[in-house]
Amino acid sequence: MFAVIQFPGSCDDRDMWFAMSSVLAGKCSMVWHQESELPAGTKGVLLPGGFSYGDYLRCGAMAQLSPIMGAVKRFAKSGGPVLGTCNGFQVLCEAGLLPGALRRNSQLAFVCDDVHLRVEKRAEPFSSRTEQGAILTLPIKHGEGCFYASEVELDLIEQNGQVLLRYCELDGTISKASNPNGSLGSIAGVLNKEGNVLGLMPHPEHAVEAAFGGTDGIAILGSLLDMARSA
Amino acid sequence: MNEPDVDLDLALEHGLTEQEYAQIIKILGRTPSFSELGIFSVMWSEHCSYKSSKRHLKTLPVKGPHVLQGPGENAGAISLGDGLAAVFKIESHNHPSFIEPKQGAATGVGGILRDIFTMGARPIASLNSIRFGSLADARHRFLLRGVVSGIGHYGNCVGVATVGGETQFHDSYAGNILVNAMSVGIAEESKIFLAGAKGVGNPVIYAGSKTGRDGIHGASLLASSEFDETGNDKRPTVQVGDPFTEKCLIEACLELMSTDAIVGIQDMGAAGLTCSSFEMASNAGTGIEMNLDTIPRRAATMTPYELLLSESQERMLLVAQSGKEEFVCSVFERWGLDAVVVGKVTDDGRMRVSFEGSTVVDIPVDPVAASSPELNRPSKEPEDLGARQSLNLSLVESESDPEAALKALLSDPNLGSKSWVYRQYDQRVQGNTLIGPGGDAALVRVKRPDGSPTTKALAISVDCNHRFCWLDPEKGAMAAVAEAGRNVACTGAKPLAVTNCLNFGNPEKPEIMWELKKAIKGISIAASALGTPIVSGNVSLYNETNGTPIFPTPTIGMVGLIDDWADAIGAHFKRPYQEIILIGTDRFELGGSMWLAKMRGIESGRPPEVDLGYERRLQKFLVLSGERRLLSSSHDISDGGIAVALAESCFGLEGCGASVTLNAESTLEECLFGESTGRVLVTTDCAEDVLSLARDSDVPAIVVGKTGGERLKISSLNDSVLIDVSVAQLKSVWEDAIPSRMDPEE
Amino acid sequence: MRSLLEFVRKGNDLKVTVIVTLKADVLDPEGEAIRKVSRSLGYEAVEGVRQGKFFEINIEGGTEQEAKSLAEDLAEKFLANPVIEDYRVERVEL
Amino acid sequence: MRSLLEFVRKGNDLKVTVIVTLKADVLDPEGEAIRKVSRSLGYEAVEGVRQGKFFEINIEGGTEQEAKSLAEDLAEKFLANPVIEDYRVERVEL
Ligand SMILES: Nc1ncnc2c1ncn2[C@@H]1O[C@H](COP(=O)(O)OP(=O)(O)O)[C@@H](O)[C@H]1O
Ligand SMILES: [Mg+2]
Repeated sequence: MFAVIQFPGSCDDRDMWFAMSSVLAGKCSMVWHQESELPAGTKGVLLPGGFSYGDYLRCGAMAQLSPIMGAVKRFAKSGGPVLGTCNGFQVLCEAGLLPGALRRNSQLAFVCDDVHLRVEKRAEPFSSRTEQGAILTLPIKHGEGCFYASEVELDLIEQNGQVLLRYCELDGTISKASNPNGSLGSIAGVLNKEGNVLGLMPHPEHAVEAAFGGTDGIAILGSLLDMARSA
Repeated sequence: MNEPDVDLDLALEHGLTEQEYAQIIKILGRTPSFSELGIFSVMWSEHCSYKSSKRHLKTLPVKGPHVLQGPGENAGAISLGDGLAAVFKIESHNHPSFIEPKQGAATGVGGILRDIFTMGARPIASLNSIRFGSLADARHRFLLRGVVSGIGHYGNCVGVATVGGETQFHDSYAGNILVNAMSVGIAEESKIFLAGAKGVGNPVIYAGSKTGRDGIHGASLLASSEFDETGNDKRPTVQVGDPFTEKCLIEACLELMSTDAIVGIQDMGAAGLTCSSFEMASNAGTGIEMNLDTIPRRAATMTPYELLLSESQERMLLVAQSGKEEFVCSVFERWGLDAVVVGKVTDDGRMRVSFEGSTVVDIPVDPVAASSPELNRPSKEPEDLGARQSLNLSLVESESDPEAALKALLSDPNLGSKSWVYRQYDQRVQGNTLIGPGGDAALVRVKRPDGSPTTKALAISVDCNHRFCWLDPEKGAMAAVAEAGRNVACTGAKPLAVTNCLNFGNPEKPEIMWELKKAIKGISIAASALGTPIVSGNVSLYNETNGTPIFPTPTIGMVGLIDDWADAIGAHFKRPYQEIILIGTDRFELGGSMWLAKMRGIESGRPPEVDLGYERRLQKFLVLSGERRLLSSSHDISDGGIAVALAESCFGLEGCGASVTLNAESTLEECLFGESTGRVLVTTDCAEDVLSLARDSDVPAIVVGKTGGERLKISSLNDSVLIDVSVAQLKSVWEDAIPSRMDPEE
Repeated sequence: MRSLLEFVRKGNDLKVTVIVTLKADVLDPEGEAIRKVSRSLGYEAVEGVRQGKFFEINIEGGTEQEAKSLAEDLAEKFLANPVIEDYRVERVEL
Repeated sequence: MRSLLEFVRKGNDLKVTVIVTLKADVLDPEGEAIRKVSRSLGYEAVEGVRQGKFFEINIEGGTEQEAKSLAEDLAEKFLANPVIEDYRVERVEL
């Protein structure tokens, strides 16, 4: 069973739940941020997009302090898979579960569009359904998605192979033009060192039905479901 | 408590007239208290009482078999079948947005969303119609940037997709921009909530943000008088929107409304606590007793006058079942919101308000709320109408370079791509967007309140051609209703009902009243003929600065339904080698066209005719074609004529070109750029079936060309090539229209 | 405007601080959210929080007075929105 | 945490100011945009602009020292993000 964490101001929580349960036929339940434990039998944690606490102060800065985050940290430490999309990614960075920070887009405006993404590696639990070098098309919609880390940290991230997705052209080329927010290294998705925590600016949950933004999001969410089913 | 004594001068200062003040004294049988005067002044303001427009609005067609709730509540509601309802409304926030574009637009979005969820509906989509002066003016670049970021800031944060709208530029808006926001929500038909304070003894509960000193007299003075750029004194503090609180309010209210704890609910919009409590008591034929000492407040010292008239955002007033107050408050608290019992429902038809032990308001509800003044303002045809409508085409220089003209039109911000705008909006949240901004109408899937998907989708469009409305308000308004319906039908959806926002100048001028009356008449005629009743709306008057009014702008919001979204039709050419069919008749009408305005600087003439009988047949035909899956695309021909419509059709992701031959019995510019209404370009693999359905539907249809290639080629019947240009080139001009003006190269 | 000569003078940059805050009667949603979260973390002595913007401007050449008035110009023109915000030029240092 | 008694003491609120700025080596695109606009408006002496955040926190009861350390706690916990920001507690006044 997957737990979708609901913060006040989460917006894509219901969409994540819909994608996982209604479209992909997984088991999924909503968990309120004031809880201090995850439901028994949780196989994966999903931190949804949206605007927890209105994105006031800094995106994810206040949600990170919610009681449930203690349980999420324990779950992650024990190796459980945790996926944060958009605001969820920001919460994971603020909570220290992922390296770096997400800053205001370099063009200083919110951007909603489809982007192309290059899969940098195939690995459980997030990308087993795809291939290294595959190109995914997913929507982004954020004002603060510019991934930043200090030079030292960025080197470590690259050396450890922690980058899962990069913004790219349709043919996989990494370029300035295809980087929608000024992220360092065109990084769109980053893993923790152990590989069980992933933050993504793009929204896989908004690309699971052909008529509603395509189906490339299944590459990610489906991988998670496979992991849960085989575990 | 030290409140000023009330006299006629003070009443006049409050925007009341001498007669109105006399009326107040008659109703009360005494001189009003300061707070009472404040209440009358807002409740009887143009913005809240609709005193100039009321008698004319009554002529609108508001009934239909599918109408669940017409005008008079927070929003209109129509049945979608299967126990579901669509709830929608459009509202203006023009003056606040001109003063502070970001927060003005943001709070406009917040206000319309509250109207939707107050009815028990989850807002699923927003649209907006925004109008500015020229982008050559730095101030209007600032205003556009601010308005768009405000709409995005609020809409994105509350998690409601912004799926469409219109963005227009014209000098008549240079001193008075327009910001109209529309929202649509979904509710269960049996669970639509109304604003009624029913049940004597039931608790009245205040929930949401604390009350501050902001926006006092926003409704009565800001929205009900003209702008005078010299005087700042009347300007109330602009409110800052708090979308996070709104999001929590939406969730808490919808959660509560799924229980049986709530009897009635009303948002505190214009005129705040005053307006909402009066409306609730008036609707239910009851009274309300309230203690102001309990109102959550931001400033330690607030007078009763301020507490009653504050327009602080993100606040709701609820009447709960007696005994459920604790439960209600606990749900709000879980969402981090203040909620307190502030009073109760009484049976004496009076509004009684106490503050620090004394009664500060004691007014009979009905005379204030329901019997507010109704004016019959004089109206007179504008003297320059003849001049507006006269156009001698033989004196207009003809078009020597149609290709250059097409590029010029596409590069105009009015016709150019609006993606600079809508890229800043979350178009995807809630996962229902089938067709987002950029097509004719947006198309959004309907989910049930429990989150389960249906095959239904709503098509939504907002439209108004302000130039047509200026040349002929009646015909312009008819054209707006027809176009909105046609846009909806182009997706394959059946147009169902209308919401409207009437943006006009100062109604005290007979010429403006004439425009308003004519526009309302045009809406009525068109809405009746097309079977799309008006279920909600808003009137925004006094849109003028230093005596210069805006072009009359009756913005039309149309909602339609498609039973199976798999039948939906997009606006762009999909594949090469498909037949292009032109539906409708070209009457070669150039009056009021974009080409005349842009290429010749002429904004006169008669706007194109609107044949409503035909329009209804056309819309039926489009819906049938969708159901039979005959069409690959369909796109309405509007501003810029067929040349622009063809170019736009080529601008899809697929980037498919086309080759078309037009029957140019007329002049070149009439044929390429004329704006005859009721025309649609469709593409198909089965032309015979389409033509035969068109014959059966009694709509003219003729094959004009084929899709394919990388160029757009338009020829005339005698084989002379009028335009032959690469789609990529056209597209880049079109895409740069706004960015090149907003972010000029350094 | 300063003379060309003055621009050439290098190395004596001044630093001016501008602070922009919301007017007292204007709602500060961010400050309010911070207050609530602080209290929920147990810091119940936090009575109120107001958030504002802080600008540090490096100005080349000129006197303290000039730097200050330049900063005031900027604040007036676009750092602050006079409808909802107040500003103050705080400090000038070398 | 403060004792109950101290909470009861009213009327001696302290105001603490916290300023959060970007670390020196972190780019500040907003500041850069302001610099460009300033220069395009003719303020060519504007060499650089850095934007930060400003918080005014009202703290009920307690000593100056307590107020200051409370503010530091808040800054440490969430007002600033240590990956990109520095903070300073600026001022305490009655
Ligand atoms: N142009 C119009 N056409 C139809 N109904 C209108 C129009 N203008 C206002 N109304 C209706 O009048 C009522 C009051 O509108 P308004 O004062 O804007 O509501 P609110 O209190 O939500 O701000 C609403 O039911 C609205 O739908
Ligand atoms: Mg309302």
